[in-house]
Amino acid sequence: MSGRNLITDAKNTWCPGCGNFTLQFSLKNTITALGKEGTPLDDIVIVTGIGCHAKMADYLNINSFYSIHGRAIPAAAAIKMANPDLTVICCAGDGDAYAEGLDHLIFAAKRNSDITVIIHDNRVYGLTTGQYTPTSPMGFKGKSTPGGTREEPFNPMEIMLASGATFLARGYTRKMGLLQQSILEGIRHKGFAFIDVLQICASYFNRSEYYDRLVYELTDHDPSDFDAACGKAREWDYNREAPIALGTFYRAARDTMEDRIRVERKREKNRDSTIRRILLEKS
Amino acid sequence: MSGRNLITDAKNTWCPGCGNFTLQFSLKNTITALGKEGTPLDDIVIVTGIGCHAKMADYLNINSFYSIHGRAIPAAAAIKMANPDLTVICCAGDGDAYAEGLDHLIFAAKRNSDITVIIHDNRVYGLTTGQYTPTSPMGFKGKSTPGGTREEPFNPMEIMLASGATFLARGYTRKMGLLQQSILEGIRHKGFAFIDVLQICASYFNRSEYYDRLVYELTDHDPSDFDAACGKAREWDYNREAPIALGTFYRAARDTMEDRIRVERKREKNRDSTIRRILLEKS
Amino acid sequence: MKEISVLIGGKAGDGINIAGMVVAHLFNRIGYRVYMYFDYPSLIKGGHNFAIIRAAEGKIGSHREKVDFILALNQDSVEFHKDLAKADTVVVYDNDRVRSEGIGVPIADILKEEGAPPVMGNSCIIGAFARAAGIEWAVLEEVFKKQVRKALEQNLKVARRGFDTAAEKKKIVPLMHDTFPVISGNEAIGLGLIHGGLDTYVAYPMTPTSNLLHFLAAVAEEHEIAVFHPENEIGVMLMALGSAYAGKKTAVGTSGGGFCLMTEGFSMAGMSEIPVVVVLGQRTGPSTGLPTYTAQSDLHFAIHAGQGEFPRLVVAPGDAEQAFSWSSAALRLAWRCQVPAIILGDKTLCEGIYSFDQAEAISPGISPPFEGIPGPGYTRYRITENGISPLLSPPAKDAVIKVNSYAHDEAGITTEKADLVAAMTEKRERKGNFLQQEVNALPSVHLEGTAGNRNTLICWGSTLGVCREVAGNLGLRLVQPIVLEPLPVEALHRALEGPGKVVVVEENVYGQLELLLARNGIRVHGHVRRYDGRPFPLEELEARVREVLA
Amino acid sequence: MKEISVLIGGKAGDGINIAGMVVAHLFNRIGYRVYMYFDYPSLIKGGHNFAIIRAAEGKIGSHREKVDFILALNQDSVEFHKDLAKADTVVVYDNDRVRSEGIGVPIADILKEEGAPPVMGNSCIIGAFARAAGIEWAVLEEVFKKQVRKALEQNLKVARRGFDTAAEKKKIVPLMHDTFPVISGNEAIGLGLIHGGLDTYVAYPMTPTSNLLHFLAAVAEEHEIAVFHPENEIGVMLMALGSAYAGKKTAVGTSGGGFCLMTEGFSMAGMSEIPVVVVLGQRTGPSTGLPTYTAQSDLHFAIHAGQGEFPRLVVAPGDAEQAFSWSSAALRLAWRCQVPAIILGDKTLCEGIYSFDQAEAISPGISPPFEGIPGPGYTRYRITENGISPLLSPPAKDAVIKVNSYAHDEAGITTEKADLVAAMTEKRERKGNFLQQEVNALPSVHLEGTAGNRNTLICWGSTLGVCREVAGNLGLRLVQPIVLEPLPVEALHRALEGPGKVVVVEENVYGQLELLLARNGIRVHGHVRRYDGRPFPLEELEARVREVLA
Ligand SMILES: Cc1ncc(C[n+]2csc(CCOP(=O)(O)OP(=O)(O)O)c2C)c(N)n1
Ligand SMILES: Cc1ncc(C[n+]2csc(CCOP(=O)(O)OP(=O)(O)O)c2C)c(N)n1
Ligand code: SF4
Ligand code: SF4
Ligand SMILES: [Mg+2]
Ligand SMILES: [Mg+2]
Repeated sequence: MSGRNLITDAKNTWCPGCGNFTLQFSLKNTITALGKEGTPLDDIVIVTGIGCHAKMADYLNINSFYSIHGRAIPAAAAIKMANPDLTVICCAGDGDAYAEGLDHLIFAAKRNSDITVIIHDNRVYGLTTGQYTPTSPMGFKGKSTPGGTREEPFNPMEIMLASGATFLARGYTRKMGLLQQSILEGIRHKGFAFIDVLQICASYFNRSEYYDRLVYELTDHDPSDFDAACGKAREWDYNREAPIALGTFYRAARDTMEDRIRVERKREKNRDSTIRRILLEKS
Repeated sequence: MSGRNLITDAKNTWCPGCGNFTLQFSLKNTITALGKEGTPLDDIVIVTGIGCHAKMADYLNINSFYSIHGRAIPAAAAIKMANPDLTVICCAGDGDAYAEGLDHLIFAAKRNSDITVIIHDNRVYGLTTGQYTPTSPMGFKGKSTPGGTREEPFNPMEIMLASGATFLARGYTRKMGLLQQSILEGIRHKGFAFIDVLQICASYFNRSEYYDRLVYELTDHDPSDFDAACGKAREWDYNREAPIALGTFYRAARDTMEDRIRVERKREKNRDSTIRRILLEKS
Repeated sequence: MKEISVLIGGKAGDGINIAGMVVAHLFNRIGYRVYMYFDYPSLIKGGHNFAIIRAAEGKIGSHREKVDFILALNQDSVEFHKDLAKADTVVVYDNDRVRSEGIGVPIADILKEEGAPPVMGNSCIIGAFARAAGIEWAVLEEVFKKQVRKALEQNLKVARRGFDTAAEKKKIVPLMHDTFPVISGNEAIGLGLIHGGLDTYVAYPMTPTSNLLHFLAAVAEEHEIAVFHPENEIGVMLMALGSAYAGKKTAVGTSGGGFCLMTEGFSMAGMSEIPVVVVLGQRTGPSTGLPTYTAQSDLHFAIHAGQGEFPRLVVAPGDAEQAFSWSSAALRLAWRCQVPAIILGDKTLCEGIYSFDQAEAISPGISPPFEGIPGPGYTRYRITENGISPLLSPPAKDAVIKVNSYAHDEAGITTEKADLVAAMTEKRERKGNFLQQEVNALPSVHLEGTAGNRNTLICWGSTLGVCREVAGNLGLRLVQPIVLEPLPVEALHRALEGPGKVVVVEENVYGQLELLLARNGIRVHGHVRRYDGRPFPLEELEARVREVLA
Repeated sequence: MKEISVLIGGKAGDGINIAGMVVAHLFNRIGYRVYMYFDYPSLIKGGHNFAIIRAAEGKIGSHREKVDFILALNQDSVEFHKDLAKADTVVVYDNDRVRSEGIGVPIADILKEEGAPPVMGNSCIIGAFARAAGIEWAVLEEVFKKQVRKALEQNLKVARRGFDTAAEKKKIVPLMHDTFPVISGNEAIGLGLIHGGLDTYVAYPMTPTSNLLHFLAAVAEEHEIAVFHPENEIGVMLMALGSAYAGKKTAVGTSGGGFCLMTEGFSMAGMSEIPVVVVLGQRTGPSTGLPTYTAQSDLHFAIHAGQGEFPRLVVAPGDAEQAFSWSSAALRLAWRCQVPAIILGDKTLCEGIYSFDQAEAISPGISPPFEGIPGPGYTRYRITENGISPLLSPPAKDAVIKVNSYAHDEAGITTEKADLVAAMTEKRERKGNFLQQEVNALPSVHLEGTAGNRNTLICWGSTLGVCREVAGNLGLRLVQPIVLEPLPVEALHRALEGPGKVVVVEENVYGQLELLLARNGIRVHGHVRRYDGRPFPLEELEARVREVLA
């Protein structure tokens, strides 16, 4: 279906000004580009969690697995393991992937699952109307913390580097070109690709002014240099004001989970003979 | 009960040669030392997960919360939040804290919960008879991976540094003096103290020879230097052979969760007046 | 008119919920009892929201099929709700955005002239409505002063402009009754928990109990309780158990998906005998389902969640007063009997708005927890006649307090001995019997109407409001088990004696209460069910019950 | 003797389980059917383990209260099991470690002389036992060759020395029957899954299903299936759903605590209509409980787990043959009806060892899944008459395959529309009815004995073995519902017609099957329950059933 309209008829319900629109355009363009390069659209699967970000599953007219809150990543990793020919893109929220289901994110990185994880990091729970997340700055006044949070955010970039992610980038929804490029690079990367996207939440945490002022594009940065990547990751701690790098922080080659499980062994396919063999052994 | 026998009558069921014995002695000695210094033994609580390590809850004759698999840390953090005067020690397994309940570990570090987490890192699931864990080396032949694992371990030291732990040490059960010292230091540390203990599993993964050969004690290391700590953390990746540092990797001062929630506000204690006030507002 | 229903509708983000609350307060102020149903999809801005506010002289907890007024801030409010309109329904609408008959209010112009932001459109339309319903300006002014916190002056100005635009159409007669607090079911639960002795509340946001977290987080700014929102529901439950172990009366709140994640800790609460209260707000399932719509489809899950067998308490309050009383009772019973407890609500109850009559919200008397005596002889799981082992929290002088998720001996040390395991299981069973007695001693089955040859309506949870009225209208007896586990079986049998027919009303597919009754030997004659996420309107239920009884 | 029971006991780490297996194979080789119960605490070394191996001419699945031989590798094996000994029980024991009457074997000396490691002590005692039981050396040799993989020569030497030490005491007569494979319940489940079409197995270790993971992981080395052990049970369940979505027939395995963590994904399976099979091995609860002991206390949890309402399949096989047949059937039914399924086992079944008669393990015929046709018109949730929407997995030419945990339309796109939500709920309900029909068409209630005026024993799951013998001995009819959800109610009613008394046997406190029967209108006359983690020995159950019937 080459002439497929990549956007479904589902009514779009993001707020005006929401950064998710940029992400949607970027994904649509990226998928179009992949299609032009020869990836059949039927081979692409998008997996999402639950949250505003997750509506992407409804809006993109491709195969989708609209999972439960916090659990996009294990589904995505399993889809890829089940069929390594599929291109698996996973859109998760910061509440989703950093709070509810953080462990899965770390294990996908550890295993170098060949999926692309895009975090719609609006630094707030959007769909549940504005509570703090693990990347909200200290003192954030959300509905569950009316007096301000009393904990510092963690730095997902650092955690991902520590966990073994082989592709690490940061995007910003008000820099669509760069964002799109990062997504395409992430998908093309063989191995676990992680993109933290600073996504504007127009309704609960609009940091446009702050980001516009602080972001810059990584140039003169060697993404194969782990230490340099760590340095760039630490430059901004998601809390105190500092320059915020965008683009590819890190890229490395490492065997993927799928490579490793596709070990070539001659294995029996006939169920009856396997059952017979085993029963004979046990007689 | 100053004359309290710190060991209960429970029958000890660790295997001969198990590193947990060293951990038990170390804890007993540490608790004795704390007692002598004036910490009432009644103020100490030990929290454990489920696994061989967790039997510590049965064996130490102090308050204990024998939790479920993977869930020692949230219970421990909550006990401390509920009563900051208690000393809370948490013994968790590597399956427990690195696989089943990894997210809680990271959040305790992020929040700088003032608890001490000791990981009995035998790099295997002991109690369930020998499966790989997140710190088992690549290729480990456990019962769930008879052909060898196909994933590299992650490095818990790196992950903890990335997560904001303010005290980080490594121990080894065949170096009891140093281990005991690290535990005491960890408990004394105000904030989240993390100690990864290379614990010999005599039955399923006895790496005594390997460790004996490679471990060394950290000297000339400045634990206040984050970068140096990162370097030491990366020196050995839990996979390839390399020198293995023992002792304190990192120590930093940061407000604890308990400090921050103990914000002094004059708050109403009388339930009826609060109810009355609120109902009045809503009338 | 001594009863009135008003629909106010607009886009998400138009502040329909707050506007509805203000309308409710207008009625409250003139002596009416109010109830508000708020219908919204799971999105933040755009989409269509509406609230139906109903006011009547007596206690109410349901909405009608038809409304007297429609306040339309968008065209959908007119188009989508055609079936709610009667011949004489008055539509008050935003002139610029809506085409309709009725009272058009030039909101855009007014806002522009007053230099007010778009969100004040609802103040304007409320002003127009007040005039149309014959509510005096002074009443509106008073309500605004109390309920509208931001930019009061400007809101009042805008409302006045609306007021002045309109003309009286249907007069709602002020009554000489007291005013009541107007609160949500979530707030009633929260206040009940505070009344019952709540020290700590832990929750991860999830509709329909997120607002309970928000409410208690705000309360915690003023009142001595701790409120914490951790990384996920597993963390919530385990933090609650840790907190309860350390001596804090702790509750948590969630909905089905989050409760799934709590079940493992819930089972630990059963084994380790650590009391904890779960506020479980049902919504349309399965899975993510319809997050902002209602259901009564988690009853069996609540009763059976967690591996193994252990006593637990499940209460399902039906209105704000019961929510208050039974939340307080659930917390106190949980601590008295050292069991996990569930307060089973649903979206209708949790987010419904009720006039709250504190005089009716009498929390049943429950004796205090059994407390242990510190000292070296203390054992956490002492085997006692009623199955309850006296409770102590660390630090307790010279006592070693051990809790354990494994089978354990009296001291809390793991055991695998067959006789000890059986003895401890029997201890917990006796504790369950004790809990049953406590429940039997309370008014745990709510009855309305006199017995006799009459037919009976059985309901549970939030359908109480609508069933009460249907029962009243049709001359039926009403039976509502408030405690669903342990089920007050004898009281139910007693209540259902007699030759009349029995009809069960539920908002689920399989008839979960009906199945529960069946397993306790109670067979019913018919049922009415709904499972599209929407609560029954009064007339619909009445017609369907009539049909079943025919 | 044509029936024999042997207890072998020693420390954990002594290899009691393997030794028991070898003894079982000895009996198997001489034409007996065998059953082995293995009792061990949750620890790795030390402590006391024992296995009871029973051999008989007919099919068996239970152990007796008394044994004919005790093979004692430690003193505990003599001390702890005094009550199992009869006047003529022969004790074969390790001379150095055990003081007893009977046949003392100088194991330490023998091992020393043969230069063998301590773990070969059990080969030595088995040798002595074989002689004492009159089993020929050739039989032992044959069994060792097949079952003992490591250091066969040395093991044989050591066994021979034991053999030569002993003298014949009680001869067990060889029978002229075929030998059968001797497998565990877990293995039977695993083989059944393979038979049913398993592609992928995902699990996190947890007793009593860890061995199923180990078994299938070993199978995966030779046979084309994927086996994966991820970070935790939440990951397990979601990986299973992803895998099933991608077209792989996927099963998972766990026990109660792990299942708790899967319930949220289980509910998603219900809503998204992704088939998945959960092998749920019950153990003594609540919570961590007694990890290595048995229970039947998760039935209601299995039937009701997960928020909301959706059809599911729950089967509880009672022996190795049923485990094979119904694991295969469960997988195929799950895919045919697109529902989540639970194979409900327990420690007794999962870790019990059975002679497996493949001729009896006929897997019921089930039609294949409904497959969708690729193309732009494909919709994942097409509303059909039987409620089943044809299935497709990506990639499918020009088809967009959307699965969704939210309420959704036919295309899988989220909806909040009341009528669509109701229609989809009804579609799932019809699917449940279809599943019920499929179940009704299968032999889903197992019956033994003829009907008539006789009394009946009802059981479920692993107590089948012991109940079958009790029923035989007491002349009772036996009724075992294998499918517990959807319950084959009509077949049960038919089976239970007649004037006789009905007694339910369960290994739990509250009588979970009894409650399930009650809610389906089946009242029983009495019950026998046990809840200390130990399965019923034959004589105990027989006596207790007799008492209830008296
Ligand atoms: C187990 C569970 N807990 C809670 C929820 C309620 N919930 C839905 S979305 C959400 C937060 C979403 O935040 P995030 O992942 O950051 O996504 P965003 O809306 O910001 O894109 C929560 C808590 C849920 N659906 N499931
Ligand atoms: C939810 C859950 N899953 C699985 C188990 C089974 N289980 C008990 S202990 C254990 C592994 C223990 O490994 P580790 O934490 O490393 O402790 P160790 O025994 O090595 O000290 C597992 C998987 C459980 N008790 N609960
Ligand atoms: S709440 Fe925030 S993230 Fe959600 S749709 Fe609105 S702007 Fe976007
Ligand atoms: S299995 Fe390993 S960790 Fe467990 S008690 Fe034995 S030696 Fe220790
Ligand atoms: Mg977010
Ligand atoms: Mg371990």
